[in-house]
Amino acid sequence: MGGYFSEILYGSKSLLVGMGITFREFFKPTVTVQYPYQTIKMSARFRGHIELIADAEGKPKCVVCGMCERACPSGCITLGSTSVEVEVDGKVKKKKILSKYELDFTKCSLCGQCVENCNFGALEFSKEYNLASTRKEDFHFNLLKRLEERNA
Amino acid sequence: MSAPIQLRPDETFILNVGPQHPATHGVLRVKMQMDGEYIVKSETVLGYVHRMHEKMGENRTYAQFLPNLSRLDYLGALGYTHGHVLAIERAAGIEVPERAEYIRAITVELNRVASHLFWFGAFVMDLGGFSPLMYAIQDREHILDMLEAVTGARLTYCYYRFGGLYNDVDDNFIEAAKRFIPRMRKSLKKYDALVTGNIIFRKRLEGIAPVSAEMCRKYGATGPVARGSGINFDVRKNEPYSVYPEFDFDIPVYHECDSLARYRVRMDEMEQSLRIIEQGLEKLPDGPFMAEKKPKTIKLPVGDYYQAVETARGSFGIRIVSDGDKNAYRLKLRSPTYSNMHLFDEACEGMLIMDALAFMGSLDLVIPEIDR
Amino acid sequence: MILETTQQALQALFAGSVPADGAEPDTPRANGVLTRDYKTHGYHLDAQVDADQLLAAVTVLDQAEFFIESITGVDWIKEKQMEVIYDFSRYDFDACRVVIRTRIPREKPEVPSITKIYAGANWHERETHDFFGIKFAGHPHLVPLLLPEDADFHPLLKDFKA
Amino acid sequence: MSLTLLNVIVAVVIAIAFAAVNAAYLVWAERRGAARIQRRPGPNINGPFGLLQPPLDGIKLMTKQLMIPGGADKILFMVAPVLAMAPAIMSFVTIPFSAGIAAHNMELGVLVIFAFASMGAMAILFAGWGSRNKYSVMASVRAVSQNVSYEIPMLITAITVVMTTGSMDLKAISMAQSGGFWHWNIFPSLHSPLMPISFIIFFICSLAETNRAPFDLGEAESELVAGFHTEYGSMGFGLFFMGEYANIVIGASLTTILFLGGWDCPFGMFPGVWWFLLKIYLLIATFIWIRWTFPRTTIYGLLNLSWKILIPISLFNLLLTAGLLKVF
Repeated sequence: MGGYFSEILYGSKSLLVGMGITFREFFKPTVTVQYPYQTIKMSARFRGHIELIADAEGKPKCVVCGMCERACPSGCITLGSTSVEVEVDGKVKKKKILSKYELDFTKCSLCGQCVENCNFGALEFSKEYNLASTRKEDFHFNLLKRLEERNA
Repeated sequence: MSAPIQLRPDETFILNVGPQHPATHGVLRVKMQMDGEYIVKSETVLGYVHRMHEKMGENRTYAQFLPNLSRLDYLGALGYTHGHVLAIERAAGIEVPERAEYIRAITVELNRVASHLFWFGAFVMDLGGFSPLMYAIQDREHILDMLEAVTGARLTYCYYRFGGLYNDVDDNFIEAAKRFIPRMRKSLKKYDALVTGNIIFRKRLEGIAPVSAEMCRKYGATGPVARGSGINFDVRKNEPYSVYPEFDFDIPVYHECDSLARYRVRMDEMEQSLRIIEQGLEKLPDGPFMAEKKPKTIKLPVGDYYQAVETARGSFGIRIVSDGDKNAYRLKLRSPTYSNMHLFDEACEGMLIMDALAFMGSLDLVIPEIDR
Repeated sequence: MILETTQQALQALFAGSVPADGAEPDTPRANGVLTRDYKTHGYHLDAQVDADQLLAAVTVLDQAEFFIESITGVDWIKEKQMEVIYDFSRYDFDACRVVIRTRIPREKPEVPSITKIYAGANWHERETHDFFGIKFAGHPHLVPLLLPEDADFHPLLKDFKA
Repeated sequence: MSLTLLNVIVAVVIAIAFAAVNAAYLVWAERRGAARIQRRPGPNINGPFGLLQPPLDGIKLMTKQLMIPGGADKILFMVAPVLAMAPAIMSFVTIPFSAGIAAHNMELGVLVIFAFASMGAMAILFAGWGSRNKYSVMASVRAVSQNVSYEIPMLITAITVVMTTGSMDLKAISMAQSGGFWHWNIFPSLHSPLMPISFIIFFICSLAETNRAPFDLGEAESELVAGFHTEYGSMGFGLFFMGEYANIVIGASLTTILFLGGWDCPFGMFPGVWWFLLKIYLLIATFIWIRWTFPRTTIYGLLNLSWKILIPISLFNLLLTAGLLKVF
């Protein structure tokens, strides 16, 4: 019988304690970000999709070694190159120039293996995170074109 | 035992809980044979998010497999990547700098707190209380912000590398982690008063869904499920790995075997994780964060290797059978929830459906991790 | 402590000679119990048994209060063999991980089910059946678990083509 | 004759309008309140403070197609939402908002409200049975056993109040408490010293009768998907929703009249309808506050609470009051 009443008492007390907590929370300021109206800045290390880095002349630093293509677990990078002849120290040398850098972002798992495997520092992570579309073609990025657009 | 369920003329009916059901947290399906609100028999149907990570492990190099690990358990991803890198380091004999191991331990424990917080919120929501979920998410958000600043991702981290880390932590992270600990302790007190002490909550969990220690053993249950059944088992203590022997922390064990015991184990574990983080930040040595001697392409010697780690859900094991190539010949992932969920079928017989769903919540299921 | 007693108990299953401890065995190795270097391999005991010795070996572990970690298969296509690997461990601070493995011919992969001893082997065996097509004789409900209900393919076989 | 008819029509229209506006804006209040408790803003896009949200929600619900699941009992399925809403509106007819404002005052007002309230269980039963869904059936069975077991303590406490007042007329009960808060029934009097406990019992019962958390077992969204209204969409769901909130208003009004002195001012000045509204909205705020604090009870926990705690205590209270009334 004593247990019966002490349980009722304990129960009522616990309920009141809980209500006290939610009451206090009621008057605290909100903590949410009103997303479409407010956005937050991504941290410096945020791993978005990749972008090419331009050298001083605005050309991509990439030398088409293909390390990123091989390192990618999902096979979402396709490279293309044309070879041109350039004169270095009076000698004519063949040099590969990046003609195509396609990223299939639908397959990308944002692991960053490509950036890590790049020995020439030619890739970086984008800070863009508002990527949404109803068509999957929108996620076949032509990074070379994006670089030109950024340069322009 | 899961024998096939057939419709029988004994006034029982089949209830399909899932694959889309609010209590199954994903796409798990449980076929329950019901007698009114009582469960006569239940059969779990898995495989709705099966992605065959093990085959991917055979096709990809060890480094390429790294992002897959974090897709297993999206709530406590770092623990799983930790298991993978430890297995490779063990087999290839790579020495990891101490600083890297400390940072690994700190981030894994932060991730464990985040995972437990989300479980706490989701569990109370399973029981019908919604606000604690929001409070838990607020606290978890601080952890995710910290981890994002370090790893670059919020959930599917790919931070550990064979022989070290992808990147070093900065002072901002250490400051933020130090600020986080007292704030989290305060929140834990709040949760204790708001939820643990609540009479409705206790009445729903006390003595409900007993899982005996023997049953845990037969099913191979680990983690908080086993510790709630009075089994003192935590891979961090039983088979110490990484720098865990350096830390002073306790393994919470409860002997009641009921859902409340499992709940309390996890709540106490958060406090223990905070202790580890605190000590780790204090002891954090200077030095490199990446091993200097490391082969460019990892090839493991012929043989098979096993590594167990304690993740937020229990003992995660990774078995690598190598034939000397740069990718595994066979890669087996032993996921803790797979075994923990297995005992649900037997344990829930004769239970009311609402208790069974509370029990399911107390197992802390992450379906992609069961299905792999 | 538990390591020695388990080793002796498992050793008792093999009346014949046993390869020297710690030596890396040639493949295919002979049946028997080996101790492994925990530091590199991550487990302590490694017992290879015949398929018909399996139940006896698992019973030994059950009596020593081991819990079941996992069951998995390996497809050794070059040797035309399948291997079933059972992992066991204990809820104990005296850590002892035991691996029991058995090799069976690839054309007729069948091993006895251990669900009678460990109820938790049920799903593990179903999963191994899914992925490798290994039959577990005496399993109560050997239907696909992770694969679709009507799956008749075994994706982890080395000659599997999607 | 025609004047009476007009009177009735006007009264019913006002009751419907009051119920509908209350239901719509209580949803808004609930969402805002819940959001504040959880430290987020809640609906704030449509109109100032999101005040246009309820009408927009209403338009959305009304433009949706009404789906009837295959194999459902069409008649019961269609009748149930109406049956959920109609009794709630009917109950408004007899509630006195102040000395002069009541659609139709009845001598047996308490009885009328209880009679209509018990029809709510029927709506849930019809909905659960009619929609041919296992979850719905389980939920409706739960809800009915819950309503039955909570009507008993609720009625017993109401009878205690009726005994001390000597009338079943809601207006008379209110009048008897006028003249300052020390006259209110919530405070212990010579005749019934256990009145505060009666108030708490009545409050708990009205939570349970309206299927509100922590007693929302009929909905139990994490167990039974959405309970008895799993299969309802469009305005069928809308009516259930409005019915729930209309019932909350009824519950709060009844609690106010029986225990908090109706339209009486706590300090004996300016009695009027504003005091009544203030009291019921405070009670409703408490309803919302409770819902967003506690987890749900179990069905057996709920029945245990009723049969083992509320009914014995309320019966004891009834006997004590009866005895004291006889003595003094």
